Amino acid sequence: MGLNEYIDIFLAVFTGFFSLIVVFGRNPVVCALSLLMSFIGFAGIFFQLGSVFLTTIQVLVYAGAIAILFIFVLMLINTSHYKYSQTKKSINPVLGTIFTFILLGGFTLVINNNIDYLNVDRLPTTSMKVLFVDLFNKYLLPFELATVLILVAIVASVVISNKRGEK
Amino acid sequence: MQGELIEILLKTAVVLGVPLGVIPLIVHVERRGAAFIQKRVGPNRVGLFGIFQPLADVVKFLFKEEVVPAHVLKPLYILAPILTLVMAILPFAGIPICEPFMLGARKVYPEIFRSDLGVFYVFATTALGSYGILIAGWASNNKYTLLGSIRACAQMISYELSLSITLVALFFLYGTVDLHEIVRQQNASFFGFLPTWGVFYQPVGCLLFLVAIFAESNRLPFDLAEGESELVAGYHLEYSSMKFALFFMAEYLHMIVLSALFVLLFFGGYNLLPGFGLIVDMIPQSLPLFQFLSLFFKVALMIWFFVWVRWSIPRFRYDQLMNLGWKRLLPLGIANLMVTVLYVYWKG
Amino acid sequence: MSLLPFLVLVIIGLTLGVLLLSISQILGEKQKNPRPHDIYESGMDPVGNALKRYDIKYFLTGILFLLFDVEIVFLFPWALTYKDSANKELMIAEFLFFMAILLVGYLYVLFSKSLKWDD
Amino acid sequence: MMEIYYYLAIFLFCLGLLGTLIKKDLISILLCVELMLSSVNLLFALFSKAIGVPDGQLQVFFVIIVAAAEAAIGLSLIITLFKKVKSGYSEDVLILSE
Repeated sequence: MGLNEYIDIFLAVFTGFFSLIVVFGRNPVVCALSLLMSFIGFAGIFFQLGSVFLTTIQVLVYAGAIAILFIFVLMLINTSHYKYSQTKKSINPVLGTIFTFILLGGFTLVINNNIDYLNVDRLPTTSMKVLFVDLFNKYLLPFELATVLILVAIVASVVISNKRGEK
Repeated sequence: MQGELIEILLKTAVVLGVPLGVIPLIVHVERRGAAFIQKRVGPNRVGLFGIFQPLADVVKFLFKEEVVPAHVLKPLYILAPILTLVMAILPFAGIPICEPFMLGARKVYPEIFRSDLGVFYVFATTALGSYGILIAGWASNNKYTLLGSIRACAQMISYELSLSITLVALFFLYGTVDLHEIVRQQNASFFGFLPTWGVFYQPVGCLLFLVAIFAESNRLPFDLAEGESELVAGYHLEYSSMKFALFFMAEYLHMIVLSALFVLLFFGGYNLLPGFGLIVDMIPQSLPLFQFLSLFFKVALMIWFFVWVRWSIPRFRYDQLMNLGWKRLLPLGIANLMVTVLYVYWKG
Repeated sequence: MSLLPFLVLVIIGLTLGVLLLSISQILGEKQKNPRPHDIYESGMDPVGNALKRYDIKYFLTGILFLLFDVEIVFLFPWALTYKDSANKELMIAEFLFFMAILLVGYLYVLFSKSLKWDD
Repeated sequence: MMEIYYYLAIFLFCLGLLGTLIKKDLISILLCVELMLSSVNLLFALFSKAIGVPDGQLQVFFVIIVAAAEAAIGLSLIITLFKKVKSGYSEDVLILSE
């Protein structure tokens, strides 16, 4: 149990703890902030797995842009009346939890059966260059389609945000 | 494990200790600089030339009563200054102060957190800087702080775009992310006397980066978040004594890191200044020290430039500031990238 | 390439912050009868609830920042692999196609006049 | 050595699913969907390491892009919805006719 395992365990507990707060938190802003901390935890895990470029994207896009957007929205929406939102009965708490536990059991079974195959590290550290060469040779079309997707997202969000009526 | 820990603590003492020690000096330079520009004297009572005035301020901050207003969300209110300080300290881990030197048989890298991330690490941690401000504005539960923190954050993220576009152009030219490699490529010289600094390859990119640095660190003429005239004091309105001092410290640390990154990318980082080359030839062991001194000197010049601009340019209105960010700098960044790429492709 | 230095630095930052705050808490003298502190509204009494809504342009800035940030994150890998890429013509073709789409999105945002802050 | 991350990824995915089911206000549901997407990213990275092919990490790159677009449009919908319906609870939104 060298230093690396301790860091692995610490990152796993860190991310798990903050994800629990995201799901069971009361105040939505506290949930958004703990989601940010779990994104940073994910970035640490990607770094431990040796993929450096994923750490950068995770911090720049997830922790640096999406989480800010959530906190902006929660600040913009007057959340003072959210306090009593918890009293309203949620749609399907019991059914949901039972289904999730069944799913969790199924997944753990799958992982347990072939943990020895999965646990071997066949790709120590992928340098950025190897990853990118693939990105521009094998995955050229998805790369260009992703830009079209972002263009659609830009147009859609601008149109949705300021409806003509409000102009 | 112990050896590694000692090495990390030693590096942190140098790379982090020097900026933390220099902050009172920068505060003093700012006050004397402002006085010099406005033809008045500035603080000169405490100690020689008022050099101990900032220390007196620190003591004042320590002894002031820690007032926690009743209406704030207490846990987040206390967390905000600490989180801002941590986010301001993190980028220092990626800043190299000198060349990797040989210690006995081992090659020692000067930066605290050595990884393949390089510039990405410094850029990503500065991108996280706006969370402390958001939490502070939200936790203070006050209309003006909330508005101030949202405006500060909107300004910081708009200028982060032009910062990253200039970074793309730089990576295109340097082809690598490792800061040591970038500084090594800036060591050669055009026609004998002019060093091949990034600024000569990317003059427009350098200007863009400079403007984005001013906006990222909320310095005048972009400090609308703390605009005394409209917003009383912006996001750190409900904070007093040491909590306010932490925000103050974080802002200066943020400024130092960004100017260090600026110097490393555009002005040849820790390459020796002309004079130092002779001394290093005599004492070869002193190369890291003099490289650190030349980096320190260049960052000090940048800090003086911050102070100089602060007291000579009026503050932007908020719509001018955002229009500049979105409608002037971003197209300039895109055009700069296009020209660089097409020029290199056409030439090479 | 372990994460230890980063964690050590985070711990140092946290201890520095907490240390300074606790020293100030200890040294700073306590007010005998702390008056209830109102919201600081430069002297006037606080008006209305603090968390009233703000209009949409801050939110739109956040969205456009996210989407353009993703576009620029595309460019980082492209810029890093150009130097030692096999055929440069393909890379330049990709770049021009990408920039065309980026410019279409950006010009649309400009001409839709949704980014106006002169309120 | 890596099995703790496998169990973490599954746990977080089910946690996100649970959150999506039991949370009441729209933004928290979006938060939990983002959590599920992140845990899928983690699994992609783990499998790419286990199989030894770097393509898995490229999938994470594309999943992050889709998650960014989804978060952007989802939040603009919520903002517009919130202005119209004046509350963020998922039940009130069901009656979209008025």
